[in-house]
Amino acid sequence: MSKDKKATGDSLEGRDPELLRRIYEVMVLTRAVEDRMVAMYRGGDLLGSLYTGHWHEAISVGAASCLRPDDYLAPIHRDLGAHLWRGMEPWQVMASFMGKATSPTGGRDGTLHYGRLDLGIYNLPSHIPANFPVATGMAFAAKYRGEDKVCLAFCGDGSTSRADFHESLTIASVQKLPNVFVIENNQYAYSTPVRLTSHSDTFSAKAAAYGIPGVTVDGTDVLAVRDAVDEAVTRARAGDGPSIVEGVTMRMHGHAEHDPADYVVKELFEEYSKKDPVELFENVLRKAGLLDDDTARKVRDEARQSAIAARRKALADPMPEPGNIEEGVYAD
Amino acid sequence: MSKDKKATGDSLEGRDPELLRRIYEVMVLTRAVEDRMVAMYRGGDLLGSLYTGHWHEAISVGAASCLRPDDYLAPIHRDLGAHLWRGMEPWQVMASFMGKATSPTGGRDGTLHYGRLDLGIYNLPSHIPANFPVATGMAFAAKYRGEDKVCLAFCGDGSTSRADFHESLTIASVQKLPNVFVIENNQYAYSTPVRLTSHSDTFSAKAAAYGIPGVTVDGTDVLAVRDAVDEAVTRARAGDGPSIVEGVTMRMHGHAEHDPADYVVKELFEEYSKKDPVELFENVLRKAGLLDDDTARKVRDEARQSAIAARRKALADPMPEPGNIEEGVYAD
Amino acid sequence: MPTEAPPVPVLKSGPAQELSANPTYLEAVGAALDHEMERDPDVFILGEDVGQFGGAFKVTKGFLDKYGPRRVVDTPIAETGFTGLAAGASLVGLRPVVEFQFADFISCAFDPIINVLARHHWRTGDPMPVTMRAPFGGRLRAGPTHSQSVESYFAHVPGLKIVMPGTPEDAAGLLISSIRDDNPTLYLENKYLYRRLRATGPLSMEPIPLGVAKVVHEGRDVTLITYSAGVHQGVEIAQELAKEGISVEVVDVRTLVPLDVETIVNSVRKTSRAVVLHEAAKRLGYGAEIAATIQEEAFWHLDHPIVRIAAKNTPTATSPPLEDAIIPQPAEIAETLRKVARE
Amino acid sequence: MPTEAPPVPVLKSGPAQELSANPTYLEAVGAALDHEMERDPDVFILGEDVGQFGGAFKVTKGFLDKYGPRRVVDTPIAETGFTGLAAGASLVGLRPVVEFQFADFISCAFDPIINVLARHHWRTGDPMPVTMRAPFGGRLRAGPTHSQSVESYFAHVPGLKIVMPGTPEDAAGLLISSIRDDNPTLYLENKYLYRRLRATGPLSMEPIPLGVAKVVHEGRDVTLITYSAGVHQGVEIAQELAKEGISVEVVDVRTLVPLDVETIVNSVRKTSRAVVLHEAAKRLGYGAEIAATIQEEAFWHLDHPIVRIAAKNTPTATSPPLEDAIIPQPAEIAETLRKVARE
Ligand SMILES: Cc1ncc(C[n+]2csc(CCOP(=O)(O)OP(=O)(O)O)c2C)c(N)n1
Ligand SMILES: Cc1ncc(C[n+]2csc(CCOP(=O)(O)OP(=O)(O)O)c2C)c(N)n1
Ligand SMILES: [Mg+2]
Ligand SMILES: [Mg+2]
Repeated sequence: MSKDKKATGDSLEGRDPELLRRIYEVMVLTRAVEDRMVAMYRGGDLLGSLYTGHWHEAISVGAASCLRPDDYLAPIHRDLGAHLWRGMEPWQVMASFMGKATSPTGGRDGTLHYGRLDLGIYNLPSHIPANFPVATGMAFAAKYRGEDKVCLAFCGDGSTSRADFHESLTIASVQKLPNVFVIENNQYAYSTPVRLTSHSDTFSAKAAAYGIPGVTVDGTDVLAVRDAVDEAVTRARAGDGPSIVEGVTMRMHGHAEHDPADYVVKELFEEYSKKDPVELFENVLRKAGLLDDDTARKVRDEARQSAIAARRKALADPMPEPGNIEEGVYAD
Repeated sequence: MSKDKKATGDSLEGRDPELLRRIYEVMVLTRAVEDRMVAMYRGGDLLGSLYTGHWHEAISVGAASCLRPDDYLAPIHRDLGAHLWRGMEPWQVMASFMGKATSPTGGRDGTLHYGRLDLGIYNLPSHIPANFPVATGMAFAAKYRGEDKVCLAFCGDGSTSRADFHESLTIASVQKLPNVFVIENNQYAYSTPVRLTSHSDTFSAKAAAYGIPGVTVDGTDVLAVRDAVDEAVTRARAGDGPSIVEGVTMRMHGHAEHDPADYVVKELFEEYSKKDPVELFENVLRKAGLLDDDTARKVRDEARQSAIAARRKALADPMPEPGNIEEGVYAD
Repeated sequence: MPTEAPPVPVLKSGPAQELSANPTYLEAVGAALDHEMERDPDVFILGEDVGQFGGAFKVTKGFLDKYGPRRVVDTPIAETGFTGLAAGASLVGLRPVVEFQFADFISCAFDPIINVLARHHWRTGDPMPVTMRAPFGGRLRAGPTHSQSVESYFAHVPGLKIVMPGTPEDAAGLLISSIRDDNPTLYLENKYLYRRLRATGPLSMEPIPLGVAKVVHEGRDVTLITYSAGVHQGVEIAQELAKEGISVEVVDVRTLVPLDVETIVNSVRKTSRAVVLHEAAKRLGYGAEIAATIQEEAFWHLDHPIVRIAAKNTPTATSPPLEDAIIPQPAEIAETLRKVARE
Repeated sequence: MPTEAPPVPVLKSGPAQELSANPTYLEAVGAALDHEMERDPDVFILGEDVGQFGGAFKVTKGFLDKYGPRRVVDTPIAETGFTGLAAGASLVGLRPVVEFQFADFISCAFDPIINVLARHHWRTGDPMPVTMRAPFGGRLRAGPTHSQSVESYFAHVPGLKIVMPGTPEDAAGLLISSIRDDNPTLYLENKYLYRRLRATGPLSMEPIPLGVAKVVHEGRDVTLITYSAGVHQGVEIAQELAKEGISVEVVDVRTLVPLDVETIVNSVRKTSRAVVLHEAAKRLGYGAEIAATIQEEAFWHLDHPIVRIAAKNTPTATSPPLEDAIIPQPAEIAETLRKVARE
């Protein structure tokens, strides 16, 4: 699958060093929280399975970093980085995978269903990509009210074959809605390789069906993702309608942690093991003199400590009481 | 909307004159039957509304003429011509719109739902384009059995926005199924103009999303349609997978006969009133010396007489008896 | 994160449609929608052909002129997509009204209705005020995929409200309540009644609360529990049977979810006999829920098994003799009531 | 226009999966499917990850090796599309078996199931032999969109058969009948039972007819009508209650459509008391249909109102204390049976 844009990062001129460091920190935190959660899964802390976003950090954080706080976000299951960027607490995420009373849904929903509307994040059901039509609605509301907000939505390569993808893209393009649709092409949909999901040259090539811009970037290169999404966000904010950005990466774990992923072509794992997006970005920052050993160590340590503290809190948090279980089916 | 292929017909060299005349005859018959049915609608012969295919004859007949009798057909609501090509009787069509016992569904279904599997024609429900997934299944079965049959399916411009369109095209392209998908772009979906249905340059441009060939032709030029569909059929039969062919025409009547279509841009009606596909093809045949005044008159007369006779039979046919109404919900 | 909406210009003053003196069921729906759009700038309508065309049945005729394309949105044929769009818009403060061209096509939005709209509030606490309007039902010779009664597809699923008015007066008041309700609401319009049923006078634009049934005809001998087109049918038959000395109480449940069990059970306690009537197929039609509930709540008062009158367990046929044999006819309803009252 | 199929090579002989001596419910489904694919070259399986991965729950493990990618088809995530594909393939002579990864996702195929598959035979006379398999149900802490009981979404719609085995033996025999049936059949696998329930011995591959209920535990005092996971629960509780002197007859309906009303009613005529149990939400759960039918058919034999035990009218929660409060628990079932038997 060709990449329209090459990895950037040779020069960081004109970029805000604060912002770059913040992106780095959230990427590191994302990785630390997920590594911790993998251990928690293995140790039996979690209720069910665990979906992780290893090697998706550049896409989730890079894309989310293009938003204003008042923009809307409609992430999918490998986008912890986007949640953390917006202020989701790691312990809340863990609490969700544990069914704790303190999870954003109070234990009613669980696993990856922890989106918080107070952070402008839609909490999607399991059906993929149900977040896409909802994202068009959030964008529609912004346009309806004359606000210049945008809505950023993510889905996987496998999700592109569904009704929700096509009907949302159709509506968003016809209505020129301020949407940005990011496709996380991680080579597989559960066990299904991309060639059994789609016959188009790239996933961004599907943009032609909607008469909108589509671009494919190296999804392990956070600055490449950021630049492409930034352009799309700017376009959407200006009232010029939606775009597709495809980030190519690899799902380095199983579909979820129960899955050994033994169906994956070995070469892919090997190829991508050299392309850890967190490491890649760390090297870029180092080369540009924006990060030294000490700071890097500090950032990683702090992230690890956050993850440990989050686990401690989530473990200690209570399970919900069933008392009110029939309440809240309807809003009054 | 650009047309990739120009109207052909300047030279008829290398074409089978028999076949050309047969195409002409079925186009004329289609028009005659539908004209008759419009009168029947106005005269109160029919139960409900009437969907017609005026100006779609070149697409429906031209495309159907590319099939072998053992191929499969999955038409939609303006494709009377394709049905007639395969041997559907005009009186059966009328009987369907009248709820007669002699309609292909015995009056259980009605209006345009008269497809006959014994002619290899799928009888679709109202939901558009439900015939598309079914068409992939018929093509799948052919491939499964190692047969070189193809399945030709039609839908309108408006139908392309639906789940069924996208999911079928996705599956057919990935599985390289022997399908041909014809899009009848008649400028409107009910009252909705094409610009509110799709933002792509053409409808055939959507082929890029599926990595398959897509071509747009003048849908009033039966030879242009035939050539494009023929190429697609040949490709499908050879095992090279599906294609999209878009035929551009105009819906010259209302969505159905109850609809005055006063929302249509006047210029479109004017432009297309000069492009009657039946007349255009008649002129081509005359110019090529394949049709003279006498024959043309004879073909039209016979078609009119067929339509009159069909109405007479359909009118005289009995209504169904409800006796067995709960039978046949399940096959034994 | 809803924010304050900017003032929304109304392009044309006065009603979107002129009402007749005794407005039809159809006019009632349109007038109530017009009323709410005028009252609340966050209310908008979307669906296929709702704009210039005014909708397949003309409920929104004149709306485009009055409110403009921003609030009267012609969508592509994409029921999944535009229902999900409505969900998203409602989540950030708008109050979308979705029109399905025929209720039959709501099948194409089943997934978002069940999995996005119905469950969202319970999962998250966020309200999702979407009203879904759909013309349903038979007797128009429209066949198996243009005549469906769809309430059973949805009544099982927690989190939706289901509203099925049987009169123009209720059509107006219940639509207003549906739109103001903070929950996803399925509002089903009986399209056979659209132009056949008229209000007795000018319409009130007072909301009618959801979840309150109405005794529309008082009686002693047997209770007929029904909704939508069953209501006027039931009352007409009750008036006929009164002449034979059979006193039928007709209860219009008006909303299936929430269901006003109290009013139903009170009536059955009084009459000791109950018949349920609807146009949907019998198997797992809503009559099953009503019957099961009545025998749970009033078993010892019952002098007769509860009888369900419903369509046969077949699709709805096109041809008149077939359709009439499938959908309950007045004679069958009257005969059943006679039998249950007297047996 | 079905034509003769060319001979289909089986790539590997022997069973696709080795069975244990007491096969699990999961193994029973796989073995029956294997049996039918071996027997009939027109049978094939399609769905997400059914190939190399062997399906999310491993029902089709080993099938790709045995039958090849022609007959074990990994589809894109396109439930509408592949369900419609199955319909089309069945129309011209194949016998597709569709696997939905979780029953929750069948919502995405609701439209073709309702409007293409269920109605086709009645409309046209053409058979449409599609079997749809879907793992459903709760108790796995999988939350509101991975735990749904979906039978009520479909039971109202004429033209589908609905099969819900409660034992490994029935899982095998009923799947075989579903595949051989000329109608679209929804075959729902209780995923909680997959690895928890074992057959008492080797499995028979004899088809078990659809529409025949089974008295799985005889009793005198009260009839428990149930299906799927309710069956083993019901029998266990019946055995417990026997020690208290309460004699419970447990009827496993096995197929919801067609429903074996006779067996149910005969049992209730004998016991005069009926309780219906299922894991789906109560409102318009299939228990409503069963209860409404029993009181229609056996009203004068009833000594007690029919009681429905079902999940609460909420989505299914993830967190154990919440999920347990929603889905019927053994203690509640036992207590209800005691009450109904003694009152
Ligand atoms: C409608 C629907 N069908 C099936 C599933 C089950 N499922 C969950 S994730 C997944 C694979 C998704 O693949 P992709 O979109 O590529 O995302 P990835 O997991 O690779 O990030 C599947 C099949 C689902 N969630 N929703
Ligand atoms: C799923 C679905 N939604 C809505 C409709 C109602 N409907 C029938 S035909 C039609 C317009 C179709 O437009 P197009 O596909 O362009 O075909 P045309 O009628 O123009 O030939 C609509 C909206 C339908 N049949 N199915
Ligand atoms: Mg993927
Ligand atoms: Mg059109």
